[in-house]
Amino acid sequence: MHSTALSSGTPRTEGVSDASVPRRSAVWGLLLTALLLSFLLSLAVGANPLSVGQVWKGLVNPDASEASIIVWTERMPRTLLGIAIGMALGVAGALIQALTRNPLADPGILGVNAGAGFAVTIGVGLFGLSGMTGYIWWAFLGAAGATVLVYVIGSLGRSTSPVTMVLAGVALSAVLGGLSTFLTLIDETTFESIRAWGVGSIARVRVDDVMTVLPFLLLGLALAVGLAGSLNAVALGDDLAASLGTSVMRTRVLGVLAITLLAGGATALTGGIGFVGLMVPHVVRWMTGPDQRRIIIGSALAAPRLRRRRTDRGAPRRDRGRHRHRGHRGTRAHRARAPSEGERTMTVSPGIIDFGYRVLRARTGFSSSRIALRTAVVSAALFALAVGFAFVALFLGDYPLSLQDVTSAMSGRAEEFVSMVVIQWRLPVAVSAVLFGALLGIGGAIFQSLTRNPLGSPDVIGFDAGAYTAVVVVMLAVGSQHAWSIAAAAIGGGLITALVVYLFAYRRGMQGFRLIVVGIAVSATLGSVNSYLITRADLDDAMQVGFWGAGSLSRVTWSTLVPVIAISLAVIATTILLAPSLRSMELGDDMAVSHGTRVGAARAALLVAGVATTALVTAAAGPIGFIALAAPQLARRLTGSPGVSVLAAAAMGSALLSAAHLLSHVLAIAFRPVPVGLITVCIGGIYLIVLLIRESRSRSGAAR
Amino acid sequence: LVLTGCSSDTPEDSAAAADAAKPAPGLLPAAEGSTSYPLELESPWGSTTLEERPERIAAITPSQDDVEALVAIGVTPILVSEDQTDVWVQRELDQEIEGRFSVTDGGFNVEQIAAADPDLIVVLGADVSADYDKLAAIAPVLSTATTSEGESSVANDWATSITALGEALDLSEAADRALETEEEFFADFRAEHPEFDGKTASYVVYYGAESGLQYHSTPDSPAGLTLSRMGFEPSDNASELEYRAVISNEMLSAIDADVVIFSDNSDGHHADLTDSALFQALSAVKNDALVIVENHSVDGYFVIDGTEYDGNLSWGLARSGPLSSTWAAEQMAPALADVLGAE
Amino acid sequence: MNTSEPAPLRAESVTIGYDRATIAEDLTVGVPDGSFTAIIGPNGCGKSTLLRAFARVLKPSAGRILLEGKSIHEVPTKVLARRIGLLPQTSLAPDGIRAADLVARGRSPYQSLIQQWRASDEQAVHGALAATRLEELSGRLVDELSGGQRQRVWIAMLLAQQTPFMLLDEPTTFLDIAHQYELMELLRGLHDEGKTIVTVLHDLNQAARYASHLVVMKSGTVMAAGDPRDVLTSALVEEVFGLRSIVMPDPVTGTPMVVPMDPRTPEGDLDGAAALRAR
Amino acid sequence: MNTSEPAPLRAESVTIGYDRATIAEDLTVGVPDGSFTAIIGPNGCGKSTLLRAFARVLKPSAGRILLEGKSIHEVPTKVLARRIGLLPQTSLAPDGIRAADLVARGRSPYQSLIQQWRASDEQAVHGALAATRLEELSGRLVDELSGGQRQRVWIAMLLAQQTPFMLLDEPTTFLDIAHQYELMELLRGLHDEGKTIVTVLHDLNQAARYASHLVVMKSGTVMAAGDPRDVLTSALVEEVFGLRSIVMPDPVTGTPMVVPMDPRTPEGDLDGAAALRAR
Ligand SMILES: Nc1ncnc2c1ncn2[C@@H]1O[C@H](COP(=O)(O)OP(=O)(O)OP(=O)(O)O)[C@@H](O)[C@H]1O
Ligand SMILES: Nc1ncnc2c1ncn2[C@@H]1O[C@H](COP(=O)(O)OP(=O)(O)OP(=O)(O)O)[C@@H](O)[C@H]1O
Ligand SMILES: [Fe+3]
Ligand SMILES: [Mg+2]
Ligand SMILES: [Mg+2]
Repeated sequence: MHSTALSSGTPRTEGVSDASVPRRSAVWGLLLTALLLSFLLSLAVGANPLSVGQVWKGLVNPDASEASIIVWTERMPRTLLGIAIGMALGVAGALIQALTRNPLADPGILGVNAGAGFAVTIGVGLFGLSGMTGYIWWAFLGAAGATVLVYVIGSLGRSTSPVTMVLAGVALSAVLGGLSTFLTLIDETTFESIRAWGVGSIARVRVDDVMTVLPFLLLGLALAVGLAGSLNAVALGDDLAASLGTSVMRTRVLGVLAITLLAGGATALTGGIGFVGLMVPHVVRWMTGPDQRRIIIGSALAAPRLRRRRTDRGAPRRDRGRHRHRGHRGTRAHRARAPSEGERTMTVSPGIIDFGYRVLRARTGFSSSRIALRTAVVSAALFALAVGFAFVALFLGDYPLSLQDVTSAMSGRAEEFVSMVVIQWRLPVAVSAVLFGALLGIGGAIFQSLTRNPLGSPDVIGFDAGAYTAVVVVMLAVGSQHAWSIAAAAIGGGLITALVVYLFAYRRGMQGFRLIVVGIAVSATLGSVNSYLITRADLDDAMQVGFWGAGSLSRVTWSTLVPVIAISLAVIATTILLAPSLRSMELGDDMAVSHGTRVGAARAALLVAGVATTALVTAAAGPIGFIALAAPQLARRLTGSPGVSVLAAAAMGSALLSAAHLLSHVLAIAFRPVPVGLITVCIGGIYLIVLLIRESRSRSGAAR
Repeated sequence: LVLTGCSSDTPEDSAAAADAAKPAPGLLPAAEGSTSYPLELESPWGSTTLEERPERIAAITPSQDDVEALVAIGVTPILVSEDQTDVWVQRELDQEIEGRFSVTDGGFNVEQIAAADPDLIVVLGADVSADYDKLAAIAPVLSTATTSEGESSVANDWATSITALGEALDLSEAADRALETEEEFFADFRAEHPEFDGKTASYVVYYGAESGLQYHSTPDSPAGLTLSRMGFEPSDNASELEYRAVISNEMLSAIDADVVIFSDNSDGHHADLTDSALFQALSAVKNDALVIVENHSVDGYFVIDGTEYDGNLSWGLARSGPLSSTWAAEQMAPALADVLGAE
Repeated sequence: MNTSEPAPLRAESVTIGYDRATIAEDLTVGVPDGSFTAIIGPNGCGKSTLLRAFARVLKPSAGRILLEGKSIHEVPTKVLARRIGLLPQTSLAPDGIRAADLVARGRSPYQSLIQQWRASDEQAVHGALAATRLEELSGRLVDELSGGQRQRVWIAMLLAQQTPFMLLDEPTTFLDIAHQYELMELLRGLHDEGKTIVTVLHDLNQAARYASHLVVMKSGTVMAAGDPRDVLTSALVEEVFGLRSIVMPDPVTGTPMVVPMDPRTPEGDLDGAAALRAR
Repeated sequence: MNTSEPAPLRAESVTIGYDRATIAEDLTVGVPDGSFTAIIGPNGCGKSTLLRAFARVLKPSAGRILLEGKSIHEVPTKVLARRIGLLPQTSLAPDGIRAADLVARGRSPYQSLIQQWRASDEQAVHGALAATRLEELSGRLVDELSGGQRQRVWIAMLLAQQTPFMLLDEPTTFLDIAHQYELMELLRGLHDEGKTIVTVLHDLNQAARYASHLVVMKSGTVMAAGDPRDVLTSALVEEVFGLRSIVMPDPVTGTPMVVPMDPRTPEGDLDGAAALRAR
């Protein structure tokens, strides 16, 4: 299939592509050479320091020598397997990005990874499944099941919308991932045997298993190549695609099928290597241009090499009784088709314009404002809810306290220990649930707005990875664990990362797209740095970091909270000041400039504020995933506001996190302790799915 | 649902623990009178004062290392982590442990600890820097962690731990006795098994195709210590390997020794590895000096050569405490003697 | 380029619209054999909607769209894509694509897995680039072209599709006057070669000059249809657009030429019914 | 709306361009006091680039843009935003925004943290909606408007900005003929109130009818500038656009009216130089 694409990709009219032809053939040469090189390198280099001569001898005359056994029974299968899996993931990534027209989409977004993980968890936990071969089938079926579900949710309206599909995938992934973790929490055996499966290493996959999956991978690859032309048409928009003779619907169904086969198969074998699918298509697109035929083949060629850097990341650590959970990311917006009230004109306070929704206009001699009634009411209600939840949570805990104990502690009349439990232990946690939720919501809103991409949340763009790295360095290398130094490290790390991303992404004005791509790359790099640092650190320090890396509110004390409150006041003030600039940048840079926004400065400042929100929370509580992604999108659907609203996102974030906090207490009392992050993911994810389904039902959009 | 050694009991109702707050008789042996209270308890994170001899002791190290130390000197803690309590501890315990607490991602659940109403909190081998202030507000905290050059170390050395416990609980003699008993046990053991003397041994654990084979008997490791007390020498490569290093197939020759103890944690899939050409090339295999321990940790037993034994040998070898190491040595002796004696 | 036999395209009492709103109900309108049809009408009257229905991008909720007597929804899409081509009012260009590559995408109805790029594809693209005078810009990034240059790339893409029926939605948008007339000449040339052209236009004079058949729409209904010379009157312009104007013969071609009245010079009020300027 | 004192805006020997290419070098062009200036020229000649430089979206690499004698890059952006407004050739609307909201965004140069929505803002938006006849569509989602309706929303937004200098890049795009003339009338009205209007147009007749000052550009240089009656000749049109035409007086207003020649009717060849139609 390589030759077809190579000879066909470029229209060779004289004058047509003169500029790009030589460059492209150079790129192909480069990719093929690199593939060959990595093949040879993979044979030559391994755990055993064999010399090139030994390897060569072992390769050409297979005998009973150690070198020969190693080359033929170990390195050869592993190399071929790596190439196959890398190709599968790279191609699946190219497909999903083309189908959804979203550069942030990776195969995992269709629920492939989470579905596979969930099925394996169920299989192991409930059906006593064991061993690789069993995993493969369960993982594969799980991946397929999740994908189908995502597709169904995405097509509930009159036509399939890629945006809804992406959001549904993200939400479903989050929920399934959360449920898997939850199951493994209940039953640690499952966790122990799945953990290794989930780290995404191919070092131990057996040839037999590959043979089981290979047919699926080949089928998926064939489908992908066959679809390339249709994907090119779909990239031009649904109207043109249809008139170019491409059935948009059919392309989507087949595309999703191909992704399931490819990513499902690869995930079943390895337990999910996310980064390849996300990054490879970008690298390849940058080299080959936007033709899907070239991107798909190019991704197949390029992926095996990039993948290798990610293997062997999860050296097992001694962490009995302590488990880290991967943050979940997700969420993607769609034009909110809020019920149109445009026809019924209703104005609450005197005003002459019909904004299509109820508007509150508040004017005093000194100030004036206009806010959509629904946004105001929803935000206020969410904040009230957040505070209410946090308050109720004060009454819950393992230390038995009566209602009266708590109230008298609050009014300062309780006995010393009781008042300490309430004021020193429980109160900072409750306050942090409200505050951190708001900060995460703000950060998410800023980045989604700046990148014009609902998936553009700080955790995707890599700023929390930067914060994490800095904290790890400070903890491990400097040995400091003071709240202020950790907060400072987190913010510093986040900012440096942001600066690096900004510098790389800046080219006469910044585009959301490039910011995202560079961000993903930086994030992936930092991820590797982090795991390297942790594996290199000695056990106790690593355990300490592991604790912190889990993301939990329960360790927040006043001494960690005070610096966060102080800095976050500054951050929130900055955000309020810059919110108008953010809104005007939604109209494009030209318009923003002519509206008096200093685009460069405002963007830099917003970047700093957005990074700071995430970094602060990361510093105080560890990475808490999903809220930054989900809150703005949930808020938008609830308020029907144009774009993402910072205020509503903050309120939504608060409500989500404090609801999760409360629920974790209730669960702990009724059942067993469950980390807050897990609950956030589950309620946020389920809620998002519900909203999406409701939205699809009422959506117009036959055309889109 | 199934459970293994690495897994947990369903947590017992902590409220029940609080109800039973009255001191149960015989939680610890009678005072010896060698310690005078109040006693200052130092730690890298602060210090607390023990006003009088404690009775209700919470042992909060998640891995339960401190439980073994307490039980070794005859003390029954009132609160331990929710992990399953091992056979070698269980068989020395003369009464039930009152309560369990959960360890979550957030760290210790201090409210559960407070609710158990302890009068001493023991934490040996865990870093509680973040929670120390809260713990100290509940009860005095005993830790053996040390500070050097601003870095705190919680490395767990059994003699230190047991001695410290003995002092705090006014049971110094009992502590010395426990350590002596262990010494005597191994002296007897070596005398009984001269065939182990000077032989090299490695201990590896296989976690299945997915996560591979790990080397567990570096000289300072728990298994390494236990093996050397049994009379063995470290294998040739032991000092170059890291504790729990993953041994890739290509490097299998690194585990070779006079005897290889191979613990199978892969649900019976060890043949995937042991049948491979590289594994078969090991001298231990060729010499028939391979001891395969099949872990059935779910049901709490293990199998060597078709014989079932109670307990979890992997965990026993992951400790080098006075109860665990003697127990592990006892369990392995027949099989090892079989292999080495037949030479 | 291949000449096509004459082929009638018509909507038969169709109801078309979007989820929330029906734009046109029971609309019957035909594109005569081998005609150069121009659709004119005020903003929002449903011109694009009708064009999209003809290109089977929108499916009518009632009625049928017939191509040579057969419902277009029964013809395989790829086959139809070689018969009917559409230039939408606005389109998306993939990031980082070059002009020639975008034009080449117009060939996709002719491509299959094995026949990916034939000499005929090459010729079609080359011809389309030449016809739109884009040879020199063919290697440029579409993102970096001026508005008018970009519009010509889209037109070239439609040309490369080589369909006997060409539907164009406001193709002269962003073009300078010379390119506008050049495009109209190009379309006329294609029409002379036997293609059927259907185009939405806002410039009534261009419509009158070039179209052989004029369809005048208002609020989802056809107000008038026929030869522009008969149809385009000052009264009609006033009725449909609410614009007072004089209609005189084009000094060059003799076709009707609409010159809007200037509200400041009431002496120009040649028409009787000086009605309100509605929407 | 407030009348502004006359204020000259001019580019003084500026060099403007993009990373890869310089579009105009050493260009000097002025917008006369209180004029209605129309910029015409072929596609890609640099009209939008010049307009963007005037709106300080692009910074010249050499030379200066002066507003009332002061370099615009020295004026605080927010202050400048109340003086100069821009309607770009293409713009982005946030997902799910409603027409009135989008128009209200034009008020952002007037808003501060405490003064977010004054009665004057409300009136400005209302006035802008009324002037563009959008009152009834004000509550609709922008995504669901027709091309012409959407264009009017953007124009309303610029109106709401109430700047004495208004720069418009092809504002009549997508508009039907009635709305085109209505917009031109609206601009004329604003001009009469004292605003300075600078607009890029492709319709030469509209430019001639409404502009008090015409700037004719070609390949980054100004070919001619002045009163349209003097400037717009058949020879100029041929030179700049490569389009043969006759230029006659507009029967309604008497301004020059360009009627392109029909290449098929060579007897229409009134001009001498029937040169090649270059680009
Ligand atoms: N996606 C959509 N959803 C709902 N209504 C729509 C949608 N697209 C267009 N409309 C409405 O349908 C009507 C007809 O739109 P259409 O685009 O066909 O108009 P048009 O005649 O092409 O106008 P223009 O000349 O402005 O392009 C308009 O009132 C418009 O607001
Ligand atoms: N972002 C960009 N990067 C590089 N070159 C550009 C960019 N935008 C425009 N150009 C080039 O600059 C030149 C002038 O473009 P400009 O948009 O000013 O033309 P214009 O006169 O407005 O044309 P039109 O009437 O087609 O809108 C064109 O050749 C165009 O290709
Ligand atoms: Fe565990
Ligand atoms: Mg239209
Ligand atoms: Mg332009």
